[in-house]
Amino acid sequence: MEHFALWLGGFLTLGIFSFLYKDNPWYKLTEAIYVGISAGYFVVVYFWDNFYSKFWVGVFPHKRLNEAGELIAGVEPDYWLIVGGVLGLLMLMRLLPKVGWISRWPLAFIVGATAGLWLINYFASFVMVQIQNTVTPLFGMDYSASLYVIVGNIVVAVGTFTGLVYFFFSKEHKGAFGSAARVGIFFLMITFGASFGYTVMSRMSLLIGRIDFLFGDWLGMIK
Amino acid sequence: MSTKAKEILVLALIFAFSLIFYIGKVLGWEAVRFSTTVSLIVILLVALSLLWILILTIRGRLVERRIVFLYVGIAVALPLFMTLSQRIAISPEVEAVYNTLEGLPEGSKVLVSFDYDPPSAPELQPMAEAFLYYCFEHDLKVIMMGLWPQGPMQANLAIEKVLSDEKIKSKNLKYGEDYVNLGFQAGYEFVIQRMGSDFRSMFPTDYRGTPYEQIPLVKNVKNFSNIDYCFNLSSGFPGTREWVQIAVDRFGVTLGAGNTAVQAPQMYPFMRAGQLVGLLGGMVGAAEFEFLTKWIGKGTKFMISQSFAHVIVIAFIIIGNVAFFRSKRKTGLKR
Amino acid sequence: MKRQVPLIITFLIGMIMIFSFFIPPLEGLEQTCSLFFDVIAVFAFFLGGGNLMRIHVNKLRRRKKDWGFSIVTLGGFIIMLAAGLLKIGNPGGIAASPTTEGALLQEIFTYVFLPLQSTMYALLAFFVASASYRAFRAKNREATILLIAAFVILLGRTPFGMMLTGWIPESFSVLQVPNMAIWIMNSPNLAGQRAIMIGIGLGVISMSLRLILGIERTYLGDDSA
Amino acid sequence: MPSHPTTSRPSYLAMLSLLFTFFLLPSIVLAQAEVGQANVEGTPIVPDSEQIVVAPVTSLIAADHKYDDGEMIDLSWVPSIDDQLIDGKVIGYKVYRLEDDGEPQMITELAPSSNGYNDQSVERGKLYSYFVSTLSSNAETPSVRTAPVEPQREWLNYELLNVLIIALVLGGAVIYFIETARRGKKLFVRKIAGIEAVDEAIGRATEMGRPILFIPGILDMDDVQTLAALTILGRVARMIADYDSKIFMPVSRSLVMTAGRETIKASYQAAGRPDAYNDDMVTYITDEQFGYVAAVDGIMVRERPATVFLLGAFFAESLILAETGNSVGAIQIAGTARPAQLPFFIAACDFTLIGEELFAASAYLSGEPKQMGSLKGQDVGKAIAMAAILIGVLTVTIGDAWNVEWMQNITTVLTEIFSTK
Repeated sequence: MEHFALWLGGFLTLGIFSFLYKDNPWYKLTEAIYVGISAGYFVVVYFWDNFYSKFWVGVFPHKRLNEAGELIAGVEPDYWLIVGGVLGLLMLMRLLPKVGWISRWPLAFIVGATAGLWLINYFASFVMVQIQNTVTPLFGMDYSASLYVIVGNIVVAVGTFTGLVYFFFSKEHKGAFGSAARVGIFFLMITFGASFGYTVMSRMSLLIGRIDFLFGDWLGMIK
Repeated sequence: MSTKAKEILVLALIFAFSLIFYIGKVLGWEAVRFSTTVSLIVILLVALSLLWILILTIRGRLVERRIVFLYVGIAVALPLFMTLSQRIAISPEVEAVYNTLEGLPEGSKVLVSFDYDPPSAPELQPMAEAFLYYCFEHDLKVIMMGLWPQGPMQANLAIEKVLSDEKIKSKNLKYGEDYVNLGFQAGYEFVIQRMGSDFRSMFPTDYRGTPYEQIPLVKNVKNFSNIDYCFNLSSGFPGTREWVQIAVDRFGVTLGAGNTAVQAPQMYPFMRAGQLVGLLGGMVGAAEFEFLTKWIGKGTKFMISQSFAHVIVIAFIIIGNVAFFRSKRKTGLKR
Repeated sequence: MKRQVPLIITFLIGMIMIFSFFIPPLEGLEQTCSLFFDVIAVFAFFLGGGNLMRIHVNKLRRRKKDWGFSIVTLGGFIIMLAAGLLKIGNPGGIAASPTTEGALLQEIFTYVFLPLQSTMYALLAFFVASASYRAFRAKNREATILLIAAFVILLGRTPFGMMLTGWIPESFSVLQVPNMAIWIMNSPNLAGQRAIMIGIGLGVISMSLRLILGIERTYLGDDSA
Repeated sequence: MPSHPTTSRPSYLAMLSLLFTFFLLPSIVLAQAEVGQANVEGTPIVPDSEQIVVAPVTSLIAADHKYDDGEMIDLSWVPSIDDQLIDGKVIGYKVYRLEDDGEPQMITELAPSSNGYNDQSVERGKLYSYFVSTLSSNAETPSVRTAPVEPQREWLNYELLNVLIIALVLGGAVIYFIETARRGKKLFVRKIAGIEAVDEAIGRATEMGRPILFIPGILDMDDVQTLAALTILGRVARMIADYDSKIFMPVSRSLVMTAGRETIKASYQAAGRPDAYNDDMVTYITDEQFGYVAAVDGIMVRERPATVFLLGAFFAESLILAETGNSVGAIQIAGTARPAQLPFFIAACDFTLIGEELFAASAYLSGEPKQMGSLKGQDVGKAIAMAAILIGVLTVTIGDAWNVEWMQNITTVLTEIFSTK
């Protein structure tokens, strides 16, 4: 069994890597396995976690029996969940062409809930908090900051401001406004360059792990 | 020979290669190692071929992506076979982790939290092994746990590896007395908070199902005040940040940490503030720590691989720019 | 009826969600909604899973190109379903968690799924290199800035950075590459991130309002647009 | 076996002494303690001199938690003066609660140096009073009891009033400009490169006779970025129907599949070509991140799309998808609101919608005045943010440096307006 597992792991790993050369039957096979298995796995996990544990058990709580076999008060059923169940059933109405339009109701519910929820969450944590964090004394509290920190503070304030100028929709990027927008783009480019450079290096360790599996665990060439 | 025939030949070669070495592994062959001379020659060859690519580029022939892929693969794979003596400069944050460990008397209790999963293992597993090796060698008692579901599994792998070492084997360490794995507990940072008052409430049993109070090593461990040193291996949330904010700030624990390279820079403020005694950052941190603990595991080897990969990426960025400037000169500066 | 009801539902639910943030007795609503969402998503799975099966069965029946691989996909899907729903080989029986160690589902997860997942993830190492090769070119002023920032961070995170600029005396240590990398991460990078985040927040507000007010209605199959 | 009485004698002695130290001595000590207890009635088991008595906590206050649904009571106190970091005698605190003047019940045990607790297990309509005991290693000192409190329900969270007001201002601005535009006033909106390119990208696919691939991210319908992707899909599908190109949309969530079909179908109907629509344009693949990527990569190299849209929420897979799309020579238009993935799109795609532009794209593509109006509303938000940053930074810097009071006051007001607690 252990031999089989190792060879299977080697076969699948090389199959995915073969895609780097070009699309080929080996990759197609591993891809087919991957898609089938992962889709099945998630159906199963969602079924037990969401449908069974959250919905079914929520509506029909487990009966708790004491040692004598009598029913003791347990968790109250949560009948609210049935609304969710009904919405889910409405979704399935798509399968019947005549009443298929009714599946838009649960969809409308989801869109409304998502839009409403995120509107306020993004507003609070993306707009309010970021503005508040930017408002800091440039020279530090009581002039305590070093030149290094002061330059940093000024850069943060100017960068945030000009970055916003860049995103402005109602004005053409011309004149002084255009120059400010161009400074904004520079800051955005530094941001993207920095994040990229930062991640390039850390991605290598993922590959090292796989190569180590191939030559170490599987073929035993590295100890 | 047609492309198809070539491809089939390569496939057959790969299969034969795998089969031979697999059989070799079963028969107990030695690991493949390049001697220092061979290693240097290989490096030289790779460097020369890169130079050749640069010349080709200057002449106007662009390399395609697959060549880049090939070089990345080579850069990562070859160093794993090489014997390269390298000077490892020990950074102060790694030395701090080691010094704190060194200051612990025999029999001290060390808590290690494994807060990562297999994808981060290349960076963090070597740290875990070196850490456990040091603890076992110096008779420190180790209590392991995990805030990530797959953490305790990684702990078991590390223990297995370290226990197979001759020196440690001869110590005849016993599970439950010298080390214990309390397993995973869901609840993110709240687990740490509850542990502040009572370990047992969070870990009623260890991962094998033995009740907490029946484990000799921990039955007298009530909370953090009975722990001499805490070490956290982390690749995200929950991780070092949460350990600092709760275990250190609220319960006064002495904490060291090992982090992935992505996360490590965010931890420096904690170290400057003294909330974290030391930090092993990424593959380099692992290699330095291995050097100090004299457990030469994979961190050192992996670090060479990583450095090689970095050189390759930088080399190709340079080649790419050479190609660009060359084409610009040819076509003039029309935009 | 067909068109108006969904718009009304979106409007009402959206408004309730917004104001629940400010009304303490409604603060549990967020959880309830996400619970509803989970339940709806499971029902939708019948559609998604059914669609997957239908497509591959069709490929098989019509002997379309590569139909052989459809057998594999279907087989994997059905095996996982059977293993997980009937909890085949689960040491804890039908009442145990489907992902108990030793169960067929979990065995396949460990020996087939995990290697595939980590290898697919590891492809990133190759693509990161090829993208750097192609994209980090000093094409114009913006690209040059991107390149410089990326290069400084790249060098700063490897031992080379120290090797190149380690000679710079302590009093000018700001100019050492690793320190420059930290400065870039903490100052200009932070500024850019903030501008992007504030923009995103405002964009979400505007788009959500368009959805809630029914101005944006393509998703509802509105054919008057 | 012969016995060795001479050698065994010392070991008897050793055993005896062991027995004495480990068994007899403690029992003697214990017996004496019991005598002590018998002599003086009411004293604890441990003699007085050994009991570590610690000072109680002071200033214990129990108060209803402000602005909640009446489900929490806040406790605060000043820790015992014996609660010191070094040589502290206090090992913790126990919180006791009396419900409607009933029996005290211990509700939690806290670590040393704690000075407060939020009791979340209370119900409306009941009265609660509390006391806190300070624990030493062998004694417990209770504090005085608090006055009874009843948890209250509040209907509006006044702490967040500023958030509500600014949200209303911004929302009002968006609605105002929508209305203005609806009444026919022309509003200027500048060109956005990535969005301008959409038309050309679709046209190119038509010319080449190759399909257009639309990837709506990997998150479900409960993420705004997916919603943004679907709103853009509506516009894009309409153009595709007009051009008579082919669209293919593999998705990783069943709900997105349903919504995607609904959207494309409607667009084809609006274009007057309902017959050209078919359900197979949208396919569910798998919920798993990298399984989905494996399949989409395969689709890209096999179908060779001329145009790829990558719009929505992306994680590590962003670069894998974008690089593969690039390798087959497709024009790629990407957009996401995840700052960490933006650089990869910038590097590997032809056009990238950065954050806010993703949410604005659909309005922009629609070309309808009222939709454009909403973009104007967003700009009001940006203007407020920019003004706040400018004024805030100036006043806080100058106010601090030269101690100008009115400037400090402005700073205080600004911080309060933008605080989220």
